[in-house]
Amino acid sequence: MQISVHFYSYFKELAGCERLTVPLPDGATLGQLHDQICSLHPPLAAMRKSTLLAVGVEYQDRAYTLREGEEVSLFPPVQGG
Amino acid sequence: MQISVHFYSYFKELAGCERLTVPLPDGATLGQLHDQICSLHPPLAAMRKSTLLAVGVEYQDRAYTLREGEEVSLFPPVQGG
Amino acid sequence: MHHELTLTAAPIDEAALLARRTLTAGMGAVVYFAGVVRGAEDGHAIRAIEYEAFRPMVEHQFELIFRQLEQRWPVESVRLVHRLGEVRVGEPSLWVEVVAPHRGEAFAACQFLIDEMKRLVPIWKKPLT
Amino acid sequence: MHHELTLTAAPIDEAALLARRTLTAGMGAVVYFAGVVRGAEDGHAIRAIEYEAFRPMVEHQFELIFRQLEQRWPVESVRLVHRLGEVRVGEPSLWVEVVAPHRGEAFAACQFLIDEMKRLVPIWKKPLT
Repeated sequence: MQISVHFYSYFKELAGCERLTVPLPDGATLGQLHDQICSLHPPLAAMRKSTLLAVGVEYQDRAYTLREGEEVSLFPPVQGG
Repeated sequence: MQISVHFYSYFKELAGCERLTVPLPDGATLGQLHDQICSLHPPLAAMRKSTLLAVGVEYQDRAYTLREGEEVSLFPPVQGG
Repeated sequence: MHHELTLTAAPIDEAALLARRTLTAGMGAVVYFAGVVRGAEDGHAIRAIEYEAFRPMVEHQFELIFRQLEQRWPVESVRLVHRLGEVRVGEPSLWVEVVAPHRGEAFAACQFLIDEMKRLVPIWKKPLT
Repeated sequence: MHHELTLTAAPIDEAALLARRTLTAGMGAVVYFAGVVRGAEDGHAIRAIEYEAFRPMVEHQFELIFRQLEQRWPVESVRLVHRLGEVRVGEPSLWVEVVAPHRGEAFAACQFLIDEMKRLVPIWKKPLT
């Protein structure tokens, strides 16, 4: 399946892009996607601990099972206000 | 000595006056004044526990020694806001 | 710390107070509180509240509270307006502004100010039906 | 509970927001918070902050926070405005209004809303020098 991934804030600079599409085996988890992105973009691996993961508009944890067509977002701690 | 006493809020109704002058022996305390006022105005005695006592613009306790010319205020719990 | 206390029989003009706000570049948080007269007191409908004050003592007690506030939090400015006399239902009787570097201290100082006012400042209310 | 969320690139017009305040006769407390851009970030002078948002998620996360707030406190109304894009030093980036019967719940709900926003709502800032 193809999963679309969006980066926000300085994660765009760390990834060197705003958005990318990642091919994954069916049944892959959000954690597996995160690991794959970190190996493609080492600067993001350094931020692994503080990375927030969302699917659509909901936060999800690494055990979440991805489905075809879902949009994933990776971003650093939020700073509104 | 003569001590001038002011009442505020519904203590004016309980005392039946806004202000009165009380003769007291030199060295009398605020507590003695309060007791004397309560015996003159029994409705105030019923409020004894919740009565606030001030000399001038400062709160004082019953042990405070009064001096000629001081102005004492008696009032119920405050309710600003 | 700048502080401003106003006791007034006139309606509180929140827009005018807002327009006079000043803050320096280190200030990141402004907290306001408006206390509004509710339509019922102890379960009975009212049309207004009448506020009575022992004015010189009100001013002195607020001074003491402002001094404590200044010692506890890095607040740049406090403005407080309290109405006296008759205040109709739906109108504010109290307005407070606290300006501080960060929101935690602005909220804490504002609540401290109101709590201490309610404990110490000689103002009383009488519901009018 | 009435709630209103505005994400805007335009300056926050606090006076206009104030003029649109509505409250019913049971409401006695209104708390406002204005978060203002400070002149320094991490000890370095700045001229502005640029706010970026993941908008659909911002809206959804605020909805979730509003729902929790409504379950915890008898708040009648919440209005929140957050600026996006460039906000100059001294200008508010955040404005919040909470209307409730009593001040304790108004203060608690307002602080909860801001704390939860800072934890969950995907908005980020970049200092501009």
